[in-house]
Amino acid sequence: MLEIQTPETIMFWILAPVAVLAALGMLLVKKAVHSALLLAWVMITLAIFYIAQDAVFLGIVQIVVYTGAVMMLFLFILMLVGVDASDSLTETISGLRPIAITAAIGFGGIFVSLIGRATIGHKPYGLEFANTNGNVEGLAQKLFSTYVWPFEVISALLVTAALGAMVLAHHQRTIARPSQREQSIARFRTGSLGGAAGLPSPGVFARHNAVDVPALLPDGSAAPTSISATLKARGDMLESQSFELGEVDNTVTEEK
Amino acid sequence: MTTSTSLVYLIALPLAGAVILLLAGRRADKWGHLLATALSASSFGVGLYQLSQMLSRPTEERAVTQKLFTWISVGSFNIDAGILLDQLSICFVLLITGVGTLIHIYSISYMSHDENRRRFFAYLNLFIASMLLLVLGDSYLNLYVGWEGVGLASYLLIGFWNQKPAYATASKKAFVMNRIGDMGLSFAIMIAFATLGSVSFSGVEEASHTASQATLTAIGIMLLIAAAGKSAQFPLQAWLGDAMAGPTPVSALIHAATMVTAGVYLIVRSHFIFDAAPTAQLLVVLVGAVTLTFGALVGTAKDDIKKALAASTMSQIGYMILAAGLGPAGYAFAIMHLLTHGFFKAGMFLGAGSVMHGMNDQVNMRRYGALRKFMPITFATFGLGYLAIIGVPPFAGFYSKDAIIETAFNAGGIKGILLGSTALLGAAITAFYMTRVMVLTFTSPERWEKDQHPHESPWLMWLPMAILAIGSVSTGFLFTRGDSLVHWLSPVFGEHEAHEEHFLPVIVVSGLALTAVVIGVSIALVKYQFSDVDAEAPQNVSIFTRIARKDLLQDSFNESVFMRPGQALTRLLVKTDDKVIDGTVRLVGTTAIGTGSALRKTQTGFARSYAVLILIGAVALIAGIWVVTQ
Amino acid sequence: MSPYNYLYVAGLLFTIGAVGVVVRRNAIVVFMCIELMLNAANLTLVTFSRINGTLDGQVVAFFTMVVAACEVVVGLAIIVTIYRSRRSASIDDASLLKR
Amino acid sequence: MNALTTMMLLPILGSLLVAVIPNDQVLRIKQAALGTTLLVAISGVLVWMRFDSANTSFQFTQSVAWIPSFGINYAVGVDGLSLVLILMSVLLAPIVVLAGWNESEGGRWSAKVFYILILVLETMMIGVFAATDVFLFYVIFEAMLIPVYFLIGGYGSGERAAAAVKFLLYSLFGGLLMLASIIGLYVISGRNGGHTFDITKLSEMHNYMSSTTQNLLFLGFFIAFAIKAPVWPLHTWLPDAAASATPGTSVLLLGVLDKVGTFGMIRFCLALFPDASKTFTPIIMTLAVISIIYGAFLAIGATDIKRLIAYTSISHFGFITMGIFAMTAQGHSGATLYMFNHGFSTAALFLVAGWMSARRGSTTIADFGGLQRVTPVMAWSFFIAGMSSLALPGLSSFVSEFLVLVGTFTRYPVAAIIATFGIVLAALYILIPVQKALHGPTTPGNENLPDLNLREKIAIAPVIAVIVALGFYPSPLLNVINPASAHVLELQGFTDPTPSDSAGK
Repeated sequence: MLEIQTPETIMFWILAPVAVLAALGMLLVKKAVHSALLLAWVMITLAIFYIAQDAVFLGIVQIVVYTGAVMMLFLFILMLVGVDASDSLTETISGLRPIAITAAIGFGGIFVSLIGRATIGHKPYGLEFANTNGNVEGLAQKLFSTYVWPFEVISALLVTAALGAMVLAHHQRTIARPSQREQSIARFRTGSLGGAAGLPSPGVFARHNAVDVPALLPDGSAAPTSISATLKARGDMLESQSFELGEVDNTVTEEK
Repeated sequence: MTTSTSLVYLIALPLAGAVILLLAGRRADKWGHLLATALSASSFGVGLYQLSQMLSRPTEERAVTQKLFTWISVGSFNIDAGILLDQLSICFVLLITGVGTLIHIYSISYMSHDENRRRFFAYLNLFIASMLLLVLGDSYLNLYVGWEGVGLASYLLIGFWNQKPAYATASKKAFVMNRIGDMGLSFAIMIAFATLGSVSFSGVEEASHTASQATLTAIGIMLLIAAAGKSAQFPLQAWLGDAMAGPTPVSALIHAATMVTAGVYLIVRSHFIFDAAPTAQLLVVLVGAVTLTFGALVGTAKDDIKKALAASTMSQIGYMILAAGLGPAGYAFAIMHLLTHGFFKAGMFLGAGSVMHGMNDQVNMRRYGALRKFMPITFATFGLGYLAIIGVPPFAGFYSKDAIIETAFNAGGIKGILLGSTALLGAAITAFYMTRVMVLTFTSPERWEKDQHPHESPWLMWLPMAILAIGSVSTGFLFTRGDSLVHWLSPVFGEHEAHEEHFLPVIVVSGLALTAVVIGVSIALVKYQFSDVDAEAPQNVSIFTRIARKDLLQDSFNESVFMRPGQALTRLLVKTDDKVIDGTVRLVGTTAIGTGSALRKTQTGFARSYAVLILIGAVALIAGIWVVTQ
Repeated sequence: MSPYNYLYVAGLLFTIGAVGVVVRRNAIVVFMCIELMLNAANLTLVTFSRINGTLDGQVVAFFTMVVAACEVVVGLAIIVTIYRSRRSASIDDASLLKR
Repeated sequence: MNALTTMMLLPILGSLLVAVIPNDQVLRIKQAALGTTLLVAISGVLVWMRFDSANTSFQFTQSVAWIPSFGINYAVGVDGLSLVLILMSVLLAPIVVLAGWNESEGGRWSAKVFYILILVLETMMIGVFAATDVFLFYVIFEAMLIPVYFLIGGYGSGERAAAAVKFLLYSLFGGLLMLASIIGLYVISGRNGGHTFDITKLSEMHNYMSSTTQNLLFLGFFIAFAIKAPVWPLHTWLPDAAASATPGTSVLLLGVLDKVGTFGMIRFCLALFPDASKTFTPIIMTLAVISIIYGAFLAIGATDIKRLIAYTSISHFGFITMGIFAMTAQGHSGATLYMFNHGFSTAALFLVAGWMSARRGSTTIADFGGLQRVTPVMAWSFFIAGMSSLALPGLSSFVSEFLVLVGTFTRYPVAAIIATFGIVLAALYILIPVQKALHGPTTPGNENLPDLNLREKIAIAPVIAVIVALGFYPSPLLNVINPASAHVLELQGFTDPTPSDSAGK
C-alpha cells in the first residue's frame, strides 16, 4: 500500500504550480528562446517528479535525453533560424484563438473532471515491490523479456530517424562553390569600388569599408568623427555624400 | 359467305402504282401519270367485273370475302387482313375507282405544267388504294388503316404545293383535325374489343344483339366523332375550307366525292350499332342537321369558288349524315345522296378547276362573270351539276335530296317536323348560294382584268366533266326507278318494315322542296343577276355576313379554346421541364458542389486550424467518454 | 496527498501544450509544445505505473521518450529544410496543402 | 459453341481486329467494323430462324460457373422477349455503323477508338438481353455505361461532356438501387434453398418475402429501369444525352440501351415481384400516362430536332411502360413489339435528323425549310420515319401502339383513354417539324444541300423496309413474342379480362 510521505507532498505542492506556470509562460513569451528555457525547466521538474515516484531511471533519462539532448537540439535550431527574432503574438487566422482557448478549457475541464471520477479498482500500490531488485534492473527485466520486440523496433526507428534527419537536412549543391578568387572577381565586376572591398562587418551601418570614408549616422548622414584625425588633417577624406543611404545602391546581393 | 381470290387486286393495283411512282423518282416523269391512270382504270375494271359476278349470284350470296393473311393475333385479339365486298362496298368501289379514274384523266391535263405531276399521281393512286381499303376492310381495324391512309393522302395532296406556308399549314390542320376523329375511331374499336370481344363487322354485329345499351351508345358516339372528323361535320368541320389549298382535282375527288363521305360509310356500315342505340342515333341526326345548316350558311358568304363549293360539300354531307341517323329508313337514301353527290359535286369541282385554268388560277368569283360565252362546255357541265344539287327534277339531286327531306319529316313527332324543316331550309339556302356561284361565275357581267383571256379547257379536261354531268343527270332516276338502290342495299341493312304512314304525302314534300328551291333561286337572281356586283367584296355588310365570311367563327373558336391554351400549356411544360424537373436534378449537382466548396473553406491549408479541429475532435471524444461513464 | 494529483498536473500541462500548438506560429515553439504534451503523457504513465505497482508504464514511457526523440530529430530537420527554402519558420507560411 | 456466346464473342474479336489495324487506315477500320456487325446481324437472324417459338423456356442456354463461391454463373439464354430485342440490336448495329460512316471525325479520339467502343457496346447489348443470371445482367447493365459515356463525351457535339456525365450519374444512381435489391434477393435466396442468382430460381423467391420486402426490392429494380427507360420524372438526362451524342450513338442509346429499362421491367420487376408489381401498378400507370402526354407536349415545344426526337421517345416509352403494366396479352405483346418498332422508327428519325444537321450545320428546326424540294429522298425518309413515330396504320408502330392501347383499355380504360389523346399530340409533334423543315419556301442556306448519297440510302432503306413490312405483316415477330408474354402473364397469374358485354354472358 502506497504511503506518500510529507516531503513528497511538500515537493509536489511547490514544484507542480511552478511547472504549470512555466508551461503557461512558455505559451505566452514572445521569444522562442525564452520558451525553450521555460520548457527545459518544466522538463527538469518532471524529472524530479519521476524520481519522486520511484522511477529513478526515467528521471535520469529525462534529464539526459530531454533537457540534455532534445533541448540542446532545439536551441541549436533556434540559433540557426535566428535566436533573437521575437514572434508576434497577434493572431492572423481570425476566430482561431477563441475557439482554441474554449476548446482547450473544455478539454482540460472535462479531462480533469474525468480523472477526478476515475476509479482504478484498488488503492495505489506503490513500486516498493516492483523495485525490489532496483528500478533499473526491474526495467531491464521488462525491456529485454516482455518488450524486447518493441524495443528492437524502436531502435530501428531511431536509426531510421537519424538517417532521415540527415537526408532532410543535407543541402545538395546545385553549382560548385565559388572559390575566393571567383568571389573577388565578382565583387569587382559589380562596378562599384565600394563593393570591391567586401561587405562591412556585422552591426555596422557603414556601406563602405575604406578608412577614408566616414561612417554613417543612424539618420544616414556622414559622421566626420569616424575618420582618423590624421587623414582628416591630410585632407584625405573622401566626400561622404555618395555613401549616404539616400544615394547608396542598397540592393542586397544575397550570398549563395 | 362466298370467298374470292381476286378482291385484293382492287387495292393492290393502285397501291402498286403509288409505290412504283414514288420509288422510281424522276425516271417515271414521262409515263408516271399514264401508268397511274391505267392502274386506276384497271381497278375500276376489276370493280365492274366483281359487280357482274355479284349480279350473277342470288341476293343472299352476293357478299364476298377474301382473307389475305393473319395481320395481328395476340390472345383473343385476332385481326385478319381480310376484304369484304358486299352490296354497300361495291357502290363505293365503283364510285371511288370510277370518279377517281375520271379525275386521273382530268389531272393529266390539269397538272401538265407542274414539274411534280408524277408525285401528284402517286398520291392520287395512294389515295385510291387507301380509300378502297377503307370501304373493303372486313373489320374496324382494317377500316382504320384505310381511314388514316386517306388522311395521309389527303394531307399529302392538300400540301402538294407546300412551298406556300399557308398551304402547308392547311394540310397540317386537316391531318390533326382528322386525327381527333381517328381518336374517336380508336376509342370505338377499344370499347368494342373490351366489351364485345371482337372488332370485325360480323363479330360486332353478332355481339351487338346482346350488348347493353350503354356500350352501344358509347361505341356509337365514338364512331360519330370519327365520322365527324373525316366528313368535316360539326364540330370538326374547320379543316375542309382550308383543304381547298390542294389542287382542284384533289378537291373534287377527295374533298367532295369520296373521302369526306367516309363518315357516312362508317355510320351506315355500323347500322347495327346505331339501330340499337337511339341516343347515339339522335346525336347523329343533330350533327347532320347542324352541319347542313352551318355549311349552307357559310356557303352564302364565300367569294372563293372552291370554298363556296367546299361549304356546299359540308352541307350536303350533313344531309347524308342526317339521313344515316334516321335509321333503317334513311341508310339507303344516305348512300343514294352520297353517290349522286359524288357525281355532281365532283363535276362542279372539275368545272371550277376548268374555270380557274382559264382564268390564271383566279378563285375569287367576284373577279369572274360572263364566262358562259368563253367556256360553253364548262358552263354546260357545271350547270347540269348545279341543277342536280339544288334539286330540280329530274336531275339526280332531286331524287336523293327529296328522299332525305321526306324521311326526315317521317321521323315522327316534333323531331320529324324540326328535322324536315331544317332540311327544307337547307335546300332553300343551297339553292340560293349555288345560284349565286352560277350567276357570279357564268352569267353576270364580266368583272375580270383586261389581261385575262378566258378559254375553254382541252378535251382531256372537259371529257371527265361531261361524263360526270351525265351522271348528275341520270343517276337519281336510275337509282330510284323501282327503288333499285334500296333493294340492292337491303341485304346489308336487313329488311325493315316500310313506313306506311307518311307524315306528309310525298307530293306535298316535293312541292315544298321545289318551293324552297324556287325561293332560294329567285333571291339569288335578284341579288346577283339583276343588280350590280362589286369586284371587291363590300366591307360595310351586316355582322351576320361578316361572321359567315369567317366560317361562323369556327377558326377563332378553335384558336381561342384549343390552340392558344395548348400553346400556353406547351410553353409552361417546357419551362417546367427545364426549371422544375431538370432544375431539381441540377439542384442535386449544385448542392453537392456547394457543399464541397463550403467544406473546402475549412481546409485552409494552415496546420494550426487542422490542429484546432483535432483538438475539438479530442474534446468531443472525451466528452463522449465523460457522458458514457456518467 | 494522493498520487492522482500528478495526473491533474499532467492534464493541465497537456492542455497547455495543446493550446500552444494551436496559437503559436513559430514552428519551433509548436514543436516544444508537442514535447510538452508528450511529457505530460509520460507523467501519467509513470504515475499509473506507481499506482498499479508494475513497471510496464515506465517501459512505455521510455519508449515514448525514444519516439519523441526521433520525432524531434526528424521534425527539426523538416523545419530547417523549410526555413532554408522559405526563410521563415512560421508554420502559417507553409500552407501549400490548400492547393 | 453456344450461339449466343458466339454472337457476343464476334464483336469482341472484331474490335481486336480493329485494334490491330494501323490508325491511319481509317477506311479499313470502318470496313472491319461494318463487316463484324453484319456478321453478327446474320448470326442474329439465324438464331431467330432456329428459335422454337412454341417453347416458352429459355433456349440456346449456356451456364458456366463464374464466381462459384457466390453462386454466380455466366448464364445466357433467350426467350421470345429477349430474342426480339437482341435481333433489333444486332440489326441496328450495322446500320448505325454504315449511317454514321463519318461520325468518328471531330471526336476527341481516333476513329479506331470509336469503332472499338461501338463493337464492345454491341457485345454488351447482346449480353444484357441474353443474361439469365441476375448478377451477370447487373454487371453488363453497368458496364454498358462505359462505352456509351465515352461515345457521348468523346464524339458528341455541344455540351457533350456535361451530357455524358449527366447520363452516367443518372444511370449509376439507378444501378446502385438495383444492386441493393439484387443483394437483398441474394440474401433471401440464401435463406430459402441456397444462394443463387439464377433468374428462374429467383422468380420463386417472392413466396418467401413479406410484402414490405417485396415492395422495397421491387422499387430498387423499378427505379433503375425507370431511369433507363426513361419514365417521367426521371427523364431529363435523355434529351441532353441524345442532343449531344452523335446520331449513331443516339440510335443505340434510345433504340437499344433504353430498351434495357423496359425489358428489365418485364424480366425482373414482373417476374421476380408479382405482388409488388400489382401494388405499384396504379402509380406506374399514372407515370406512364404522364410520360405519354408530357413527352408529347415537350416534343411539340422543342426547337431542336434531336431534342424533339428524344422527347417523342419519352412519350413512346410511356406507351411501352403502360402496355407492360396493363398485364394483358395484347398489352404485353404490344409493348414488346413496340420496343422493336421504336428502335427502328427512332433509328430512322435520328439518322435522317443527323444527316440533316450535318449538312446544315445546325440542329435548330427553324434553320431548315423547304427541304422537300432540295433533298427529296432525305425529306421522304424523314417523313416516313415521322409517320411511323406517329403510328400511322400500315407502318410498324401502329400495330404495337394499338395493341398497347387495346390491351390497356380492357383493364384500365381511363389510362388508355388519356393515352389515346397522345396520338393527336403525336400528329402535332411530327407535323410541326415536317412543316417547318421540309415544307414551306426553301430558306436561305438550304438551297444547295446535297441529297442522300448511295451509302446513306443503303443505310436507311432497310430501316424503312422493316418499318413498312412489319406494319403490314407483324406475325413473324408476334409469333415469337406471344408465347413469351403469355408465359410471363401466366407466371403472374393474370388472365385477360373477358369481354364485359359479350354474347356469352
